Amino acid sequence: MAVLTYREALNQALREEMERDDDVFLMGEEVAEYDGAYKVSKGLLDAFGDRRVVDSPISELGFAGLGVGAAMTGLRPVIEFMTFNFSILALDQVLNSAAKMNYMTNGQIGCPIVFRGPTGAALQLSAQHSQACETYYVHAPGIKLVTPGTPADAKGLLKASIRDNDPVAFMEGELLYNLKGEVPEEDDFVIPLGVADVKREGSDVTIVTHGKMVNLALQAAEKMAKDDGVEAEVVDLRTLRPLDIDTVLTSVRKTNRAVYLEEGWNYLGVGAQIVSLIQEEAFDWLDAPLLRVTQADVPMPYAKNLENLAKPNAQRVIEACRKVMYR
Amino acid sequence: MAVLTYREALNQALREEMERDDDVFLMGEEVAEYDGAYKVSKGLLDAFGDRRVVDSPISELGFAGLGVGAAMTGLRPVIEFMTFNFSILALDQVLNSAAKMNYMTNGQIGCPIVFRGPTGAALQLSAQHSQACETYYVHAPGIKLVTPGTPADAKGLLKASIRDNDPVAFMEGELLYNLKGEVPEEDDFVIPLGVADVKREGSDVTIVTHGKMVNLALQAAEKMAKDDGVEAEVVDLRTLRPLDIDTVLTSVRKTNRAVYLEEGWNYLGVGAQIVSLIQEEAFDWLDAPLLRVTQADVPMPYAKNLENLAKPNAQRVIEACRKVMYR
Amino acid sequence: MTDTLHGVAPDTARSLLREMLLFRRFEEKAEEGYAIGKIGGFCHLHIGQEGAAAGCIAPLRGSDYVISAYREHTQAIAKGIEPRRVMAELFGRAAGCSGGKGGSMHLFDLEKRFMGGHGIVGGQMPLASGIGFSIRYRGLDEVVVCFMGDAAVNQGGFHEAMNMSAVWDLPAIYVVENNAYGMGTAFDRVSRNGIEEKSLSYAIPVTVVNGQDVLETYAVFSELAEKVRSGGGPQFVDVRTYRFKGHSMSDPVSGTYRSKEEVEERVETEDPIAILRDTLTDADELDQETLEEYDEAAKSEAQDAFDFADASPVPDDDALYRNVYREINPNGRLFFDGLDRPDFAR
Amino acid sequence: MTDTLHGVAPDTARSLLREMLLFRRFEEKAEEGYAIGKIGGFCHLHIGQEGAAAGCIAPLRGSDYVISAYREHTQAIAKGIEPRRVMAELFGRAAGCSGGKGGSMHLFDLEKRFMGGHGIVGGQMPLASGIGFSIRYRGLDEVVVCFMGDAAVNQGGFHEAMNMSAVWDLPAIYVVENNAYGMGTAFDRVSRNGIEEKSLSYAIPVTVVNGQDVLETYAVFSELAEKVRSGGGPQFVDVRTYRFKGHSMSDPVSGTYRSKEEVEERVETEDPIAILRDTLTDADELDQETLEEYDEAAKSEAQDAFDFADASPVPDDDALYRNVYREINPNGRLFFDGLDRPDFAR
Ligand SMILES: Cc1ncc(C[n+]2csc(CCOP(=O)(O)OP(=O)(O)O)c2C)c(N)n1
Ligand SMILES: Cc1ncc(C[n+]2csc(CCOP(=O)(O)OP(=O)(O)O)c2C)c(N)n1
Ligand SMILES: [Mg+2]
Ligand SMILES: [Mg+2]
Repeated sequence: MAVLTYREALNQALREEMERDDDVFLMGEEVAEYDGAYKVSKGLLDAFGDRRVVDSPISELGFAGLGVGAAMTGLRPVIEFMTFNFSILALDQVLNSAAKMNYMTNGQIGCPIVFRGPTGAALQLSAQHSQACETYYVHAPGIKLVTPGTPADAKGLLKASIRDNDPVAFMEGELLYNLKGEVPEEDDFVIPLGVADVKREGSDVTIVTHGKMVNLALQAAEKMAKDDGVEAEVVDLRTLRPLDIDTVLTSVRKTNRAVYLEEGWNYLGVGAQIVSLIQEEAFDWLDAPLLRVTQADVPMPYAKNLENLAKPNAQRVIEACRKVMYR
Repeated sequence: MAVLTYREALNQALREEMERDDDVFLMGEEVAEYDGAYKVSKGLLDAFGDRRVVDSPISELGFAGLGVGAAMTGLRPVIEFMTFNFSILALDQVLNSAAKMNYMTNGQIGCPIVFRGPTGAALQLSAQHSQACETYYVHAPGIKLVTPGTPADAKGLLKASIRDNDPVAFMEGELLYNLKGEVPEEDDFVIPLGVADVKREGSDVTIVTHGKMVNLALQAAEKMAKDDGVEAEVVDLRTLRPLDIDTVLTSVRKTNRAVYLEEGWNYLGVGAQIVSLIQEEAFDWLDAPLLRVTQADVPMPYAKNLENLAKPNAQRVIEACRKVMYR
Repeated sequence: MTDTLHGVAPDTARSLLREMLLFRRFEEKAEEGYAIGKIGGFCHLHIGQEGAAAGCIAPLRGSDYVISAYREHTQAIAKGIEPRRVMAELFGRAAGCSGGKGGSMHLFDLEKRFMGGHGIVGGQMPLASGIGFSIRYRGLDEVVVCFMGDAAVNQGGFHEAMNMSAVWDLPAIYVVENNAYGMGTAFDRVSRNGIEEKSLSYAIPVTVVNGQDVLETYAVFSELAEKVRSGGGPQFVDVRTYRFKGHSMSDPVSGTYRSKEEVEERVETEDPIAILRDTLTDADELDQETLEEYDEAAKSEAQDAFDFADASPVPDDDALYRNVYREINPNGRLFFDGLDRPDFAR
Repeated sequence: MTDTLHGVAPDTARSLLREMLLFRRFEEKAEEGYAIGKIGGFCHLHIGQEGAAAGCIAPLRGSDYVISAYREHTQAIAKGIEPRRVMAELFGRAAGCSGGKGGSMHLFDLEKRFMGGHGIVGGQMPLASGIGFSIRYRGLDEVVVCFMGDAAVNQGGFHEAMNMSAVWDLPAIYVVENNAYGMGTAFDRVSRNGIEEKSLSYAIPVTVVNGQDVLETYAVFSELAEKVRSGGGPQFVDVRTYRFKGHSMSDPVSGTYRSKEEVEERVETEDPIAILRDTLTDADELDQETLEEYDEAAKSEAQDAFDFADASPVPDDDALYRNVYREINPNGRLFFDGLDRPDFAR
């Protein structure tokens, strides 16, 4: 095992897939000469040249659609959104072209494309730069959604996403890029889509989460173990579509209670679907209502004190867990 | 009471609000000279002239944003999307400008704008013209979402939406425009946002729904009454934000079971949030898992036989109700 | 002689005439199919604009790509899709070129390199640039031709796609079928200047063509295609044409936005088929008998397409869930709707 | 004399100098505040581009509107927002012009008609057209000035907004602060032609201005503002300028995308403050003493703003839920997060 940052893990995945397959290219704002706004593509221009690492104009709708067109002819574009906040401008091409192409063409024309970049809030970037975008990418069928929370998952899942034959939205996080973690060194480390990961075992309560929040869930769980002797099980969905609901159900059937933690808004946040599935498929196992910990239902404010109030934190996770445990 | 079509009811609401307030104007594709693609704005150009009824270029992002800019200076634009399918192109201006403006400006600059048009499927319009867009408009705070299912609600709620001081998405339906219904003739008929309507009383099971599906829910309820002697209560949310969850909870506490019916996709369809709220706030009253009836999880196909298979129908609603009643 | 034929060989000219006759008869059959409820949804006819379909596409190679909007029936046929498979698609039948799933607005045939059939105005523009990017990426000598309507140039996607094509010198020809109206909106009400100026901001060369003169159109596109093929970079073309029918089958032919007289006058004087017929006749390259022969052939091919479509089966129920994904991952759940689904749709 | 001053009165010229000095010192203080962690998030400085802020905005009336992107600190001050309230906003304090909720990228003051402060590149363009639409709708003699960066012209929103402004003859001036780079991307890598050609597709007149010469900029904008005010329709301006610092406080000043030498040379020769200083000195309209006086005043005003911001309180907790909506409807639930909220946030 090598210890890598999340950023390095993504960089390795891109490198390896581009070496493996000449049809893979990277396009986005600042990805080439600038090494990426967050340096995820560091060194790729030198390694692969400007044919395969392409700086784009600030034209999200255009270059997302260009990627789809390239994918229609069999290339495997990796389109970087500097952040998914800006991808709302491109959503029409994602939903109406990428996600529907294989269906409208009756399977003649696929769209093997990856849209990647950070989602959600970083630090004090204010309302227009702090939005968690999962909901906009998971509602419609035809596209898959991947949200790794650790360096190892970032590498293994990005490689799988690039090889997947369907459009994949791959959501990272500014606050994850410097996160260090062990990454297997085997020379083709791939994690299949659709497999959740129990990041911590426990029998008292289940915390289900994805992406950046995995690390917050683990903090909360450790604190509960120390302070209250409560053992929380932390289930990291890792991919939201395909969704490994079975692992969630197995855990809930063991703990009989669950909390969904996510960084975004509550109204049709990802947790709403997970709650709806759990109560439908494990109704008789539930000893308490399923609760959700989310961002405050406001656009993200700039002021640090307000931003801290708006974001989920370990204390809120712990309180929700206590509540479903009737403590 | 006068019997009007849903289209006529909307037309009356626009007319009355434009007569009442010179700051209200209507802009969109074909709204003026063509009387609207679906004739909702019939006669308004003649009545108010091209200063206030404005044909736009096919520039959804542009004219949605133009509306927001006009609203920032105190006008009250009504922006018509020929259908909400096309509004995905405009979503950045809706979410990042309209919904966040009042907050980012600390309440200095509001955005009293209405985005309206049909959502969801009509008949054989295929994948790109048949998408239910509620999820994209309700996830983010700062904007309200209204989904009338009858002519009376269409009129009363459009007037309220135009007078509301926040951005409002107002979703209609091609298949609703010819629907006839009684509309109160009182000269200023307004229905406040945030009040659900029990469209049918019943004590055996609650069907919660919104928009176009209200009528399907009523059909299913009548059929159940006739065939199985089951009395279903049909709760029409009417507005999804603000959300009258209390009326839903009251009904569920009476029937102890509920089914959510909507025309769109299941994964983070509106029903997911309602289910999550009901199980959280009425857990102990539930005798069965909450079920959801939605569109098949596929892009809408063109072929009539496939489209019929994809759309929700009365039979599916009835089966879901039977299931939660363990029959 | 060759002057009035714009240097187009008489045989080629006659085959263009046969094509346009087929397009016309095909669309008339589609009109009939819609009228009797065998075709549903939106149905946008190309009648009056056949010159653009024939003249722009005939000069292309089989390996070249064509992508378009929703008024694309005849373009699909021009690029080589059998009329039977196009009509079957309009009927929503399994034998349709999109398996009955796409319909009138979403005709596709990867083998013929007809890349749709797109319903979001301007949506095909970035896709076309992507196809061009892919051709360049692979170093091939192919070309992509992207059709759009005049109203589509006001879409942001047009702007972004044109700019990227210019920056990367993509082998793409962007063709505006300029019929002067977007639904009920005359172009001069939504733009201060003409289509021919819409590529100035990108320094992409523009050519204005009379699309009702199929020979002129053919000549110009033969030249442009080779220019682009040989690395000349993107081209923009303003093809002047006119829509003889309503915007779609559910819209009126004339009304407040254009007068009955205007339509009658244009149909009278600017029918691309009549124009070519006269040109060839004047050039002694066509006689009445041959013309009738051609038209009979066109009619029967259109009728054959209609009969084939009418007789062919609708998609089987399982088709509902087929092709949503190309890859059903072995792990996890991909479909969410609580319905009974075929086994392949987990 | 007046020649080198571009016909600008010496008093006006001197006040422009004082403004630019204030902008420079203010941004230096912001830089300091960011360095010591009192300012967070993204912070984009205007150093080197002060000529554009002063020259474009000074000719406007209080009733005219200005809207911009995220590099707008000095423009906000130029339009009349007190430096204290701008700095307090950067510090995220309640006394900030956006109550601490907007931050560096979202400065607003309705009274001063400074309409933001927008973070989505190009996002302000359609908003500006809307403000122009509203002015025309109400028949007022106001003008809206919309600032954007060079890279923003490649956004679809630019295209759509420009076209609508042309079609409806809106009283808007679209100003590109052309500093030749969008972050690390030289403009000529993302466009085949120059900014000055980007309004050709809309037939909107363009003017190219040397933004480092504030007097030229002032003169041109005085003329353009009156043209637009008197119903002349929209204008497009290519203001040539240069960014002396990194894209944002977290980006390097130079690097692969532009050399240290390039930056040094431009700073050396194209500092708008130095240029005006020399012009006035040569014209015997400025002596060293006065200059130092001005600079001292600028420094102390910037310091005052810094101290004020530093001393002022952060927003109270309830501010979190305030202003999400203007109208809390009496019925139904508007907020969904399961948290304890103040009573007003149901
Ligand atoms: C983004 C979007 N907005 C609106 C529509 C509805 N619509 C379909 S066709 C059309 C007019 C297009 O006119 P034009 O581009 O000139 O093509 P033509 O129909 O004349 O061939 C409109 C407004 C759409 N399909 N997509
Ligand atoms: C839609 C969108 N895409 C990307 C970004 C990230 N971004 C912020 S500023 C910027 C560069 C803009 O350059 P320019 O328009 O020239 O303005 P300048 O910074 O030079 O003043 C980019 C890519 C963004 N904020 N919005
Ligand atoms: Mg047209
Ligand atoms: Mg710039």
